[in-house]
Amino acid sequence: MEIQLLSFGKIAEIITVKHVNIEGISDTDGLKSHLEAQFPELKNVKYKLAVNKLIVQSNTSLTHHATVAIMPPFSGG
Amino acid sequence: MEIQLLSFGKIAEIITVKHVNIEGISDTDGLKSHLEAQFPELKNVKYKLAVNKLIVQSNTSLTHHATVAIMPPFSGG
Amino acid sequence: MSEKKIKNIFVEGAISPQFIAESIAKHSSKTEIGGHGIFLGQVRKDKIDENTVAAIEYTAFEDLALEKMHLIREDIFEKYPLTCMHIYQSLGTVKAGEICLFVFTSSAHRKPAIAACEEVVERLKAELPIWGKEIFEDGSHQWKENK
Amino acid sequence: MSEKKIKNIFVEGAISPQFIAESIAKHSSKTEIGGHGIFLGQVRKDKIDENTVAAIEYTAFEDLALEKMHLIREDIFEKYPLTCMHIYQSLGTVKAGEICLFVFTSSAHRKPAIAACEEVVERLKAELPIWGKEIFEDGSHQWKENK
Repeated sequence: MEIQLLSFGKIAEIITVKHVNIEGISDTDGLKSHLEAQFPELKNVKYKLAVNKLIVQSNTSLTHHATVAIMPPFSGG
Repeated sequence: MEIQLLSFGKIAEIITVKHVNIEGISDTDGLKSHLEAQFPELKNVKYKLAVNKLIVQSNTSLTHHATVAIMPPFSGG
Repeated sequence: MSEKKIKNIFVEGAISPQFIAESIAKHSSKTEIGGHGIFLGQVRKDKIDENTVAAIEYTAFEDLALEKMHLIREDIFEKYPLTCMHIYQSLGTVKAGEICLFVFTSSAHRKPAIAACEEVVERLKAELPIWGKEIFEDGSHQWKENK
Repeated sequence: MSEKKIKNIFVEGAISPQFIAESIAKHSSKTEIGGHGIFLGQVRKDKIDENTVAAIEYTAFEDLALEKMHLIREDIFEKYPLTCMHIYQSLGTVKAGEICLFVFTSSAHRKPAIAACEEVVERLKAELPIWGKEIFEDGSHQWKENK
């Protein structure tokens, strides 16, 4: 299935693609492993995911065309 | 001896004189009694004294020409 | 939470002292207010090794940030008896010495205005998906981290 | 702040938003500042029985107030790592809706700026010999009491 990616801050410099096609992956833990394999630098960054604008606290299932935001620590203000 | 008086806030409406001559009075407790006798309304007001710009915490002796400020509760800001 | 109630907080570039003055002036007709708490964030010209911060470039996940801010706003209005609350966060480039955050809370009495202002600043920094990129004078950059 | 230079804090009449804007703008050259805490006191149009506050008229024992403020300033600079602190208190008449107190503290980081601002406001209200006379719309008055 296809996942839309939104990358922010430092992570926007690591993950430059806007979507990924993942086969056999159905949740955020799977997506994280997939992204960390494809973009090894991601392993050195603390980040959170938001699925369809909801911040993910634990492993969350993904559906086709879900939008996943990959967010390093916030530094507004 | 002569004492200069500075009255502030509500107390400036009660004590309108700028100085008092006190004979046989040598400290702030004596001055308070004297003023409360002369201006009975003063008894209904909470107030502090400052002698020569030093706020008085306990009975303090007075010297000729001392300046005594009579201050109701502060309400700045 | 209804969509129409979500207020924007983002402004492009620095927040000018003039804008702050106009915000303050607008409150003179709200005569039930006795105290305003204001926090202003200003971009520091930090020196890191041999390099100096010239500006911070802010980006945000705007939709999520505004939804989060809306929830914070509701929490704060429930917790404190405020008359009003205004929040402005810069996006884009803000030069060293310029204002990037303006939090403005007003109440009949000083304590809720001051406490609410502080709490909004803390929650905004911790919970809103906003990122600051420190741009150095030589053109290099690093990503800001909040303490 | 070890030298004995006593700064004035009193201004005649209301503090204008424009004055506040100018104070803020002056800090853009102090690029070590990261956060400003500001408190503004505004005169409330309180209703007491059938009467409405039109203005507050402030008087002070100015010499003693400035000496006290100087001590508070020294304490606060000792306690918090501040870049600067500015205090303005109105004397004379300030109409309902106008600003009568402006406390402005700046630091490299937000927490000392915010904490110092709050502490200055509390101490100023408790310790400075200043009195507010609430003038009602019918011309009568009562003396304000701080809570």
